[in-house]
Amino acid sequence: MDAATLQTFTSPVVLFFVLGLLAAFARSDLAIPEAIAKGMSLYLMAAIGLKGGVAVSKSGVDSTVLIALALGIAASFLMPFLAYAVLKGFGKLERINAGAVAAHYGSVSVVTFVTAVEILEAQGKPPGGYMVAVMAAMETPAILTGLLLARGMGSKDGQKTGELLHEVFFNASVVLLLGAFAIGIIAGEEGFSEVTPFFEAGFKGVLCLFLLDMGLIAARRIMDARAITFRLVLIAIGLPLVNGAIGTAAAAACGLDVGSAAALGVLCASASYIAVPAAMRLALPEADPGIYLTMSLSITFPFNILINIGLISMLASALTGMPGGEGIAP
Amino acid sequence: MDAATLQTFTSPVVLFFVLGLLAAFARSDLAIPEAIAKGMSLYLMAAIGLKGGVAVSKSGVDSTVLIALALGIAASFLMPFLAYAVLKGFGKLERINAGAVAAHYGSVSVVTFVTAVEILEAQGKPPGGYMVAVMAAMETPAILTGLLLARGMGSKDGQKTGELLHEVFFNASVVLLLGAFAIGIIAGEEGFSEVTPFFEAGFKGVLCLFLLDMGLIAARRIMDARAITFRLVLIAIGLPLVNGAIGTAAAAACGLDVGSAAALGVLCASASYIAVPAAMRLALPEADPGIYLTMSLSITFPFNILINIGLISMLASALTGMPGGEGIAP
Amino acid sequence: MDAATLQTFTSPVVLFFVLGLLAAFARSDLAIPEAIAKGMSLYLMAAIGLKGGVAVSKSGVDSTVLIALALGIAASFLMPFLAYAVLKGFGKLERINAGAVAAHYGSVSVVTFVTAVEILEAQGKPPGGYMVAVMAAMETPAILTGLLLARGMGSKDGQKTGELLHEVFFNASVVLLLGAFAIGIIAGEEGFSEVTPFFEAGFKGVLCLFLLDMGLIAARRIMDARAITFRLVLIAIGLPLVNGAIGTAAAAACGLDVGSAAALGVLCASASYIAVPAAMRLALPEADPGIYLTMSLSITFPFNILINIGLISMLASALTGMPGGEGIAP
Amino acid sequence: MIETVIRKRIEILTDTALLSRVTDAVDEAGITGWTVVPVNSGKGRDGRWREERVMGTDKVFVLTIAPEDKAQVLAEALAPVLTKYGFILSMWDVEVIRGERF
Amino acid sequence: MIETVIRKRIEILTDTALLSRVTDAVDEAGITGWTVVPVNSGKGRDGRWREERVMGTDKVFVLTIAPEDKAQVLAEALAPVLTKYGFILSMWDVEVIRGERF
Amino acid sequence: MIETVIRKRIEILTDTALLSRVTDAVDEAGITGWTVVPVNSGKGRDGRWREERVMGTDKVFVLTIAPEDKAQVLAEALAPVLTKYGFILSMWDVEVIRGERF
Ligand SMILES: Nc1ncnc2c1ncn2[C@@H]1O[C@H](COP(=O)(O)O)[C@@H](O)[C@H]1O
Ligand SMILES: Nc1ncnc2c1ncn2[C@@H]1O[C@H](COP(=O)(O)O)[C@@H](O)[C@H]1O
Ligand SMILES: Nc1ncnc2c1ncn2[C@@H]1O[C@H](COP(=O)(O)O)[C@@H](O)[C@H]1O
Ligand code: NA
Ligand code: NA
Ligand code: NA
Repeated sequence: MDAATLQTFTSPVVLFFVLGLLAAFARSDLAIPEAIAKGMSLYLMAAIGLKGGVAVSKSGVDSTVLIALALGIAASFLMPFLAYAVLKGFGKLERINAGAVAAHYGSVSVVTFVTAVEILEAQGKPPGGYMVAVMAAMETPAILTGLLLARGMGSKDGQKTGELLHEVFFNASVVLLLGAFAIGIIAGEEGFSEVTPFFEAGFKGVLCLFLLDMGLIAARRIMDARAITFRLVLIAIGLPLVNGAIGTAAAAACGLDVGSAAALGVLCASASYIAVPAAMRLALPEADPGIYLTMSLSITFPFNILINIGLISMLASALTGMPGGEGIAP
Repeated sequence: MDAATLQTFTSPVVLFFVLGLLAAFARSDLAIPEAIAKGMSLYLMAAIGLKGGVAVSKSGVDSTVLIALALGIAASFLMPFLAYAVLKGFGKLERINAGAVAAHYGSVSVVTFVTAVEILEAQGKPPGGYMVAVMAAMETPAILTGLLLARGMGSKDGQKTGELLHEVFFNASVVLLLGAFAIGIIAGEEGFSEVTPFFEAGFKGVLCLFLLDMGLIAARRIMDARAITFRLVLIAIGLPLVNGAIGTAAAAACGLDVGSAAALGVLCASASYIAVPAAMRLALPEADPGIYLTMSLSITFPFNILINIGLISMLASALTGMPGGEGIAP
Repeated sequence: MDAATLQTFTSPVVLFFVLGLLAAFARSDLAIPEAIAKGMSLYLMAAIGLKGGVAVSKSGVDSTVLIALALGIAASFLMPFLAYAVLKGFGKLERINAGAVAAHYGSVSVVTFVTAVEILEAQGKPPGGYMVAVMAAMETPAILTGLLLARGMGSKDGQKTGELLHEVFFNASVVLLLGAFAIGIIAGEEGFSEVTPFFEAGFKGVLCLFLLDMGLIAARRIMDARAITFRLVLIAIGLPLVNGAIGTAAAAACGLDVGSAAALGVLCASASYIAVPAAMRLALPEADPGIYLTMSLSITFPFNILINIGLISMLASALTGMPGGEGIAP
Repeated sequence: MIETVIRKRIEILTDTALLSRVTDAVDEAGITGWTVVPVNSGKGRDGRWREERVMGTDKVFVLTIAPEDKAQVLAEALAPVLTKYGFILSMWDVEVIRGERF
Repeated sequence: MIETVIRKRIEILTDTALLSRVTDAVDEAGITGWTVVPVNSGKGRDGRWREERVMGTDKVFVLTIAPEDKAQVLAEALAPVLTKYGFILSMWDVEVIRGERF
Repeated sequence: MIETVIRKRIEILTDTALLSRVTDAVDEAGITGWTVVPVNSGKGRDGRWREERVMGTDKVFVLTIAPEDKAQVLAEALAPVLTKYGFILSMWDVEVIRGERF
């Protein structure tokens, strides 16, 4: 374990996540009220959106931004194919469940991204502000691919498809992320400065408590899990490793800076556990939430937070040749 | 649109309100949990009360304060008469509904006031701290006038009147506003400094999220509205214009400074959507919430936030001959 | 009333508590949503735990820490015996209720401790960071003594005892306090600095709103109280006086500094109203919550906040010969 | 087999602001207790409501279990208020254990 | 004595995300209104769920009171969805005051 | 017309802290599932309670639908605890669709 990974484990943000895991495994009754958890998640999305927008209002939009967007959207569309093949072949899932799980791994986890940004910034490798827009853009394409894989081309139910597309494009997190992003661009640094104490100073502390809750939820779910086989556990660890490496490499090859390349890698590695499960309940009610939620939330999410973000950060430094922080320093 | 109005539209506070409106119109499922919204509104009232009290503890109480209080109370008592006449005549509402709506327009909206203070301060025209007490004093008189108009003098139900008066004078927002105001006076600047990071630094950020929620609620209500005629829409825009202008002019004539005159104008222009609806459900259950809530919350409130505060600010500058900020600067 | 006591009454933290009491007595409908109150209490525990842990990471663990821990644990085990004797003799409670109430007075109130820390710090007598661990250690021993007194040695129900012990040692507040304490030690000052704006700057403000809520709840409960006799009221005031004095004296005799001695006194004086009531519902369902909650929450808690913390602070200064702040200054 | 008795379970939908009127009526009917359950949203003749907390016009359910005669007293007492405020009252027979306490 | 009439009280447990499907069905059955009550957690064939807000898969109860025939229409309309999404529908007779409004 | 079967709907008011005792009893009775609904406040022989979260003594409703025989088993299993902790259990007949799953 090198310095960067160690540093991860002394960050309060990660430590609170570990506390949540431990408390749940010890069957403590510690719990964050639902409304508070929802409030914190809205806060985090508004804050990260604003921050990204302000950054873009300063840096402007250049070709790198467009490349990163294109990369992210392509990844979200394409990653489910790989996931689907593995889930059906090695994972022995049938079509419907394989498609549903694949959609999760193509999409992204906002909290994983936010945690990665904190860790990358602490390592001196801040990602570009536009990565927030990339994240928002990556939320939905995977849902379409996943549905296609699960149901085949012949989906006839037009009314429901319209409902689903609406749900997918106007779901709360996309609207809030992109809305706050736009506000950040319009308000700019000066306008943003008014709300800095709230949205910037409080950010890490809120993230601590939110990750405490995520730790509790992830651990409780896995203790109740029934439908998870050992093969699925392996996939839930293997996919983020592979997707993360591919995403980071592609981003580095396209000339993104070290922080942004790592962030794109993390986005590829992360699996959705908010937007996509909701969409799947609507569109694929036959799929088993016990499989897709447990894999994305209870295995992939902790694995990314505790280990994979550190690995991706190192990979990005190696590939871009820009050490940035202590990532590969002696 | 001059600089001041434009500036309004680059303020994150207003932009979040617009985001809420747009998200609801796009039928997004974005929503702030009820408990969080209530918590934010308690926070805003405690903070504005404290701030006002601290300001008064510094400036002391002089005749201006008493004049402003008298003006506000008089306005709250009298404004419902004008509103009632217009609602019955032009608006074609019958007695009960006209009285209920009139009570709303005589009373005040805390959030409109708070937003106005933010905007006025950004324009270099901060209102006096005592305006918080004026606001609290204006909450209730209009309720009495409105009931009188709706029911006539012959209200016989003594027990219920007692209950109503208690409800009206000890309702949560009056108690919290005046309580925090008193605490601000007792604690003074020194005592307040301990809690400044929480109550002052976080204020604008919380206001952003609260207005996001208000935008969502206002837009959703109007999309469901059924009892609203075009004439009522006109009244819901015309009353704040007229009341605002009268209030500002009266305040300026009485010698209030530019910021306080504008604040009094905004208080007159604003319509209650918290204290008064609750009182009306108790006292006038026959009145239709679909009318009074939609008018005050979905039409007058956005109109005030987006347009009228800017107009009143300019009027105050013109009338007091004190430009203050960029209001009327070239 | 000397300067220190007076200062207590101009602190916003205490004033908000008084506001809550007054609002409830005036039968105002002011109320903090349950989820917000729970969220604030989690925040306060995480913050105080972190702060204590960071302090210990700086100061290290020496014999004083161990002495304070031993003192606290001994006090928690032993204090219920005195309380039980008084409650049965003077208070005329029967065995079950006397044991249940005794457990409350042996255990501690986190919010009383937190408020005391704020007041002591403002008086220039900050307690040692390790006192947080002492507090956590004092939560549970009293429960065991209380049960012993209530049920005698012959408790046969092994399964339920196991369940109870688990509940008692892994209850939310113990886990969060000690968990955050550990995170504070691991993260150290540097790691903590990232989250300072959230956990430190906001602390007093959150405490204000939390005490507002506690005031509302304490006053409402006493207005509904039925099972409380005048003798029980006397005990609910006498016990914190005696326990507080004993605790402070013992701590001073053992060489703790003035702030820590006062803090230990406050811990002894305080009565639990979170962890212990929950445990009593499980283990002694026959005991009457109307007695133990009303005594600890509605009498002892306000008495400690408003009067006893000030007294204990003065006693600690006198006994340690270290004035610290204005405690005994002219 | 355990012994059960038949009681009425009464359910009243009321504005939160008017809750105390309903619970006072329950107390006055001599019923031993009541329980309040939160409500999220709804739709009636007056259209939809939701998130009314801002307006203080949100609603709750009051549930109470009572013997037939007391249930009747309560229904009579509330009938005028029901019509005026648009509350809803429904009741049905349930089996309860420990019937002596209701 | 106050007059009561018999109506059906129908209770449907549904995913929050699918709430509008259920309430639309209530509206289409010509029923005058409905009320939504929050749900904390539960257990079924698919195991436990709780704190699902993060996943948007939490549930609510939809309650509605209707005359027998409309209740039947609603049950028929919802039956296919019930099986597909694992909803639960139960109904029973209740006495209501102001029967004309249901 | 759609086919319905008769089941028992059982409703238990319990302390949140003791919820697992009740749900364990439901599981042991062989019932397929249960649902937990929040409760705001209440009044009983021990007086009013509300906002008890600070004290961890707040309450919830546990709802479950089961065939008559299993309902009886559950009621028997819970009867002693009911008296001890002051819980409330009531049950009544309901019609359900998809009767085979209960
Ligand atoms: N007759 C009743 N109907 C409905 N709920 C009741 C009734 N009696 C008691 N309760 C509820 O049960 C709780 C405990 O009652 P008790 O054990 O009588 O104090 C009360 O706080 C109420 O929430
Ligand atoms: N048929 C019904 N079934 C259940 N709840 C209803 C029904 N009709 C009305 N409600 C509820 O009662 C409230 C007031 O109804 P109304 O007085 O018709 O506007 C509505 O908002 C619903 O929450
Ligand atoms: N017998 C039952 N009684 C009450 N609620 C149930 C029952 N079975 C299932 N549920 C609820 O319905 C949800 C879905 O059930 P299932 O489709 O069996 O997973 C569960 O999570 C419970 O909340
Ligand atoms: Na991904
Ligand atoms: Na007004
Ligand atoms: Na104690």
